[in-house]
Amino acid sequence: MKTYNKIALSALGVIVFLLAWEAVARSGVVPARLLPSPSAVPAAFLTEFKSGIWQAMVLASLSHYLVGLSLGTFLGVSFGTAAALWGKWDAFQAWVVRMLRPIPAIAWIPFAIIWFGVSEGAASFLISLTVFWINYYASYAAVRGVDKDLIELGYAFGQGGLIPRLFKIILPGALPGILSGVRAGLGQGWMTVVAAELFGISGLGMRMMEASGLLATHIVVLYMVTIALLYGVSDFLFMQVQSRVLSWQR
Amino acid sequence: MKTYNKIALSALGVIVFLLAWEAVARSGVVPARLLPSPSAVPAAFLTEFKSGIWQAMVLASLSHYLVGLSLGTFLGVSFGTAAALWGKWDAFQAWVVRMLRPIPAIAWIPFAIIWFGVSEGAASFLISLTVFWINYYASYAAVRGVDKDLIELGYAFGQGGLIPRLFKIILPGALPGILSGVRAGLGQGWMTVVAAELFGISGLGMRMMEASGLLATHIVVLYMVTIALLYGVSDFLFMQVQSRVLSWQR
Amino acid sequence: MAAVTFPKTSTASVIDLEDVSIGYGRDAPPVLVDVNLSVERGSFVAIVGPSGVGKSTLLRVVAGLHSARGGGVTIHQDQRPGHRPVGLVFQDSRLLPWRRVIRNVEFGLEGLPVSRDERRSRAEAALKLVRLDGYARRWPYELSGGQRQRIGIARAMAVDPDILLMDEPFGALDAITRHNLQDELRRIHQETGKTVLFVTHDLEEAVHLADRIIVLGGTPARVVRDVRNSAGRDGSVFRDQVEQLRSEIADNYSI
Amino acid sequence: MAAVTFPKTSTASVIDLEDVSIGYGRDAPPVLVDVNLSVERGSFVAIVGPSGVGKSTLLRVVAGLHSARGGGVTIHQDQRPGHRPVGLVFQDSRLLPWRRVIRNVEFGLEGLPVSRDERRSRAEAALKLVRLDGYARRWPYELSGGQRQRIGIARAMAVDPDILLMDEPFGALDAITRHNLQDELRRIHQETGKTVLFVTHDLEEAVHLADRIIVLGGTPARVVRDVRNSAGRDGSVFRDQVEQLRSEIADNYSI
Amino acid sequence: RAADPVKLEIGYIPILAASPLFIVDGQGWAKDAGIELKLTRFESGPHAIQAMAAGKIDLLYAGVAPVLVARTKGVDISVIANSAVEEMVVAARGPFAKAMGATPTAESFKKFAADTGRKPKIGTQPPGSVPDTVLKHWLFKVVKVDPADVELVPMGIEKTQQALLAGALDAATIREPTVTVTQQMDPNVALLATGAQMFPDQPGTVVAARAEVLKKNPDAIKALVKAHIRAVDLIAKDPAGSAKIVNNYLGKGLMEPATLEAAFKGPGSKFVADPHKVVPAVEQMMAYTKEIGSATETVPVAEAFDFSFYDAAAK
Ligand SMILES: Nc1ncnc2c1ncn2[C@@H]1O[C@H](COP(=O)(O)OP(=O)(O)OP(=O)(O)O)[C@@H](O)[C@H]1O
Ligand SMILES: Nc1ncnc2c1ncn2[C@@H]1O[C@H](COP(=O)(O)OP(=O)(O)OP(=O)(O)O)[C@@H](O)[C@H]1O
Ligand SMILES: [Mg+2]
Ligand SMILES: [Mg+2]
Repeated sequence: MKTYNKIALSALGVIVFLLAWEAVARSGVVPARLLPSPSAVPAAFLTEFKSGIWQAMVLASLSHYLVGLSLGTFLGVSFGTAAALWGKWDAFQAWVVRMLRPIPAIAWIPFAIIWFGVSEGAASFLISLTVFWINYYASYAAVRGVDKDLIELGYAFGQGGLIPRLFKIILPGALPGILSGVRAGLGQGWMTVVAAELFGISGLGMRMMEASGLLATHIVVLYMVTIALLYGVSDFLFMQVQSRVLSWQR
Repeated sequence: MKTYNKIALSALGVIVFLLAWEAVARSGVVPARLLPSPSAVPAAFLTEFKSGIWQAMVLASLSHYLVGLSLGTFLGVSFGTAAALWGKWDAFQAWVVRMLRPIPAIAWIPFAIIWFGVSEGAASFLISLTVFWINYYASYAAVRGVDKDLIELGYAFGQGGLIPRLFKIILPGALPGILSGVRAGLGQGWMTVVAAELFGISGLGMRMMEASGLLATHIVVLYMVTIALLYGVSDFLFMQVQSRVLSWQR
Repeated sequence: MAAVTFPKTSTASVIDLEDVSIGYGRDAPPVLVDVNLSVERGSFVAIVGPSGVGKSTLLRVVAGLHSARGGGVTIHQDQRPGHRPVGLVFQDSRLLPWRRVIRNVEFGLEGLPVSRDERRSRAEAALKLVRLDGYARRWPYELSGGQRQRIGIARAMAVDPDILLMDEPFGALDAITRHNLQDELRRIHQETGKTVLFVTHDLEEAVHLADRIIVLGGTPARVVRDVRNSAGRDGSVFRDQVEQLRSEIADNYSI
Repeated sequence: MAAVTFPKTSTASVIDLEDVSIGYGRDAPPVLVDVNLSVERGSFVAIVGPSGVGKSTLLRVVAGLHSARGGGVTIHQDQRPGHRPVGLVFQDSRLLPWRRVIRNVEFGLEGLPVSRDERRSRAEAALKLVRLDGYARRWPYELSGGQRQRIGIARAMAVDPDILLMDEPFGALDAITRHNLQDELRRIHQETGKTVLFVTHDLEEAVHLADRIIVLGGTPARVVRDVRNSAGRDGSVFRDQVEQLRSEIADNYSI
Repeated sequence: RAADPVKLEIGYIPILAASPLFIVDGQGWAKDAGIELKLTRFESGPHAIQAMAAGKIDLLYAGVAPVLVARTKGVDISVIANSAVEEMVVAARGPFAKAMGATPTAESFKKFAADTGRKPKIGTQPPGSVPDTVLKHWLFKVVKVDPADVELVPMGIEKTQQALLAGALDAATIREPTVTVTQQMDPNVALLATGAQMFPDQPGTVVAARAEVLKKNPDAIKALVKAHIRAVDLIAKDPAGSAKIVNNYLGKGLMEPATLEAAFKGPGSKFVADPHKVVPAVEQMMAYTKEIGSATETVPVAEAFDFSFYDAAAK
């Protein structure tokens, strides 16, 4: 498909989506006080932007997000790869992981507070947690699925040592799977930003909860759209980079 | 590695973990009132079990979980596969997905309430949402990564039509990636159970919030352990099934 | 994937290529140009030429897996129930890793109006043909290179096609297995009147099996020679034919 | 992956297999038994035998990629800086799909004390050897079957190994390309004194190139014949040798 | 003052009852007293208490119930002043509000259940919290509703009002400023009971401090309590001015100061700084909590209060 066809289709999709939303909001199927129409967003944006709150919140959340995302992604890929590579370590940690995995962000909050205090660090910690798990499982499966023949090839050409095997065979071979995990984590991180700012750390999430508590739904929606745009752009860029990195994939 | 070696290592891992936890809890590094030692769990279990609350909560959450998980997995795999298969549909939905993806469970709660009321359905809806996204991205990447040569093989032998191509080439070829998404969703579902029961739907999550409000941390930990066991068993069984399904993978 | 026409009428020629040119990518130079080729029903045509000249590409176009850049590709072949019009043996064996050997052989039969039992027995017969009847329950990764290639042959044989396209099917086989399978192929060709398009590097094999030999050569490649062949299995006619082909290829050897 | 011993002393025999038996899986019957083989330094040994007999398996054991079930495998070869002791050409070409052709050829040179420039120039030389110098920037999927196989040969040549293990390296090549590469291989063997272990299905090729031919046969397979060969390229000695091998294999043909 | 300012971290829940804190900070009274305040916002009491138990928060504006619970769990904190009482009200909407009329009775509950074929759903916070306790008191002690005729749905604070407005609940316990906001949004929302009707002198938000901090900085705390008393007075004297200050902390850009002013003047807002006055009500509430089984033991209430700072400041 030509690039401009793609862009046109995407634009069409967004327009259809916005129109449907506007229609639902106007029809009254959903009470207007719970779902403002998208046309209310620009005005809300102006107010928040002028008061400087929008910029402050975006910057704050962005910093939690970026720190949490990088940390979670890095550790998730590392631990997932390690578990997939060493049977012994895998067996050792398998059930510990099973015990820690389902603990929700909310239950980690007390620990976040204990370890980091009510600080930016705590928010980043919570974000990194969810991102960690997604990357852990994606990397684990991807590394497990690397073609054994290629690993054998590595041994045949003196690249069987841990470091060359890992960086020349396993990681490139697992890359498509790992990147799919990173991408899923990209969104999961934003989903967690809100939960991570429930306890006194300022940012988009906190502002949204505050607005939601006062039923200022147009502000809530403004920040939802903000998150959507931030995520949308980063996901788009990620996909661009990915398609270059995986250009060998046909 | 022999199976009994694996089991022994896993048991060792769990024991080390529990001992470390007990040590931390006793040492006072973490205030005891925030982190009860694991040895407090059996007593808490007995109380909750005798009063019948434990069983009721487990059953309730299990039903939210199972419904949400199956729905989210099924839809996630379907939509992810569809987007990966049809370029036009992919382009059309790409940005809509980008807008919806980062919306956190908490922000969906009002919609859940509007659409389902304060009901079991609302909880299942929220669970299915997070599960949906993970499966969506995993399936998308997995389907994209299917060996083009095998698809060509399908065309050469009259299996190029949508249905045979999908079921005989694409899905089996993408299966390792899809299953890795399903597995990640398995845990994400439990992580969301708690958030999904924050608004008046009874289950483990609600009981945990109640207990946490009363600082009855031993009860909170009891339910954490309960979730961990429920998840651990289901993940273990899933891995057994997966290793049979993927036995062709070496 | 469907730039190939299948007209209903049945004529003497089964495959008709007219002024076909083929290439990969949008802007890359073409691989094959000016290909005019008309294959008679029931003939056995060998295609030879240097590595990378475009033999596999040509076969893929005939099989409808790749569309030609220009020109017309026509396959005159009706669909008989329970058979596929075209069966293809890939140069790489290309087995589905998630299917056991027997299910790989059954692959092409699925979707045909053939009962489950018949499907199984046809697959077993095909396995027997390639002398791998004991390997039905193996996974593809548990096979040797030559065994994998033979499964690919069995898969194409199982659909009992009217047109058999084979891309170096015996390349990874030892002399004896190869001779056995050559004999089987010749027998099947004579008994059933299948049309066979056969890519090979082994000129002896080409001369031994085919009644027509197409030589590809040049960059971009075209048909540089198209010989009727009736040299027997041995003897001086055979030797001469092989030697002539060898020099023919050498003259047009450019890749 | 390391059941192979590399003693420091340098003796006349480079590869020593003593009573080796080899199998896949724990309980499956062995593929090869009682293999006793000692390969002299600088010799050119061809291994022939029916498809599935265990030729690739034997090569993998010598390369240290698969451990023998029993017996002793010893490789007497010092590590020379800038070279790998062993270079292996796989039966399937086995290229890394995420590396362009040139980087695939460089693969074995990485980690050796060789400068970046030297690595590139050695890889380019190896590419030239297999006549694919114009294909350096291609992805593996953009190659024909024979081209892929030649990249595999170039990769093994680039590390300039003392022991060259080749598993049907010319199987997918046309007669001319094959002859060219056979000549190159012979030249390299004679000039550098490399030890070559060469699996082939082509008996003419074996007789033509090797100074010793090992015939594997039987189930489980063992060495059924071990012939010194000094038949020239043509003539009646050559023919006789080929014919004798052919009957030898036929007598022990069981798979 | 030569010494460095005393640093105090104060946690709060974003409700109207935390207004004195906002005024103290907003007017710069703490700074004047040589105290550097750091305000930290929490979505719910438990998280705030956890932070306090972990020593990350020095003082806290929160409901009295979590503070007392925390004490039973061995967290060494004391109530040093009161902030507001009678905060929770019961708001209803739709057919349920109509059916209840001006004075809800046990009969009207029964009738609603019979007429609609379902029990009215009332949203509140989890058992053991002040809202839950006072709601139950009102239902079962004051109105004497048959427990079989209502369904209590425990949920988070701000979920309650969303669910109410979405029509998923018939009534809910809410507090200012959301009472005013909700009524502005949906005129059909009616108050079924005021805080006083639910539970006389219904205890609400208090100021609690860690014992360690009290010991370390008695003077600063005393000054802070003094400022707190001054703020409570200011709210009573000048609700409009107070609303402007508070708006900077509470709902800035999300609602108008006028809304806050209305909230200050509404029935759900009663600020009382004197901790002595709430002790009896707290004791009664604790007794009732035990009666309905939300708590297993009664907490010695008076011990949880440290009046010395208030007494010194109020002099
Ligand atoms: N991974 C495996 N698991 C089980 N059996 C295997 C495996 N790989 C190979 N085999 C079996 O071992 C035997 C020897 O295989 P090998 O690949 O060495 O044969 P080969 O002599 O190289 O044959 P060819 O000429 O066809 O390549 C074959 O019968 C094959 O089926
Ligand atoms: N996907 C591709 N993209 C670009 N070029 C390709 C692609 N596939 C093949 N080619 C090129 O097209 C030419 C013809 O390839 P083809 O596979 O048809 O050769 P062949 O005659 O079958 O050779 P061989 O005997 O080595 O198998 C080669 O030069 C090859 O490099
Ligand atoms: Mg080819
Ligand atoms: Mg082999």
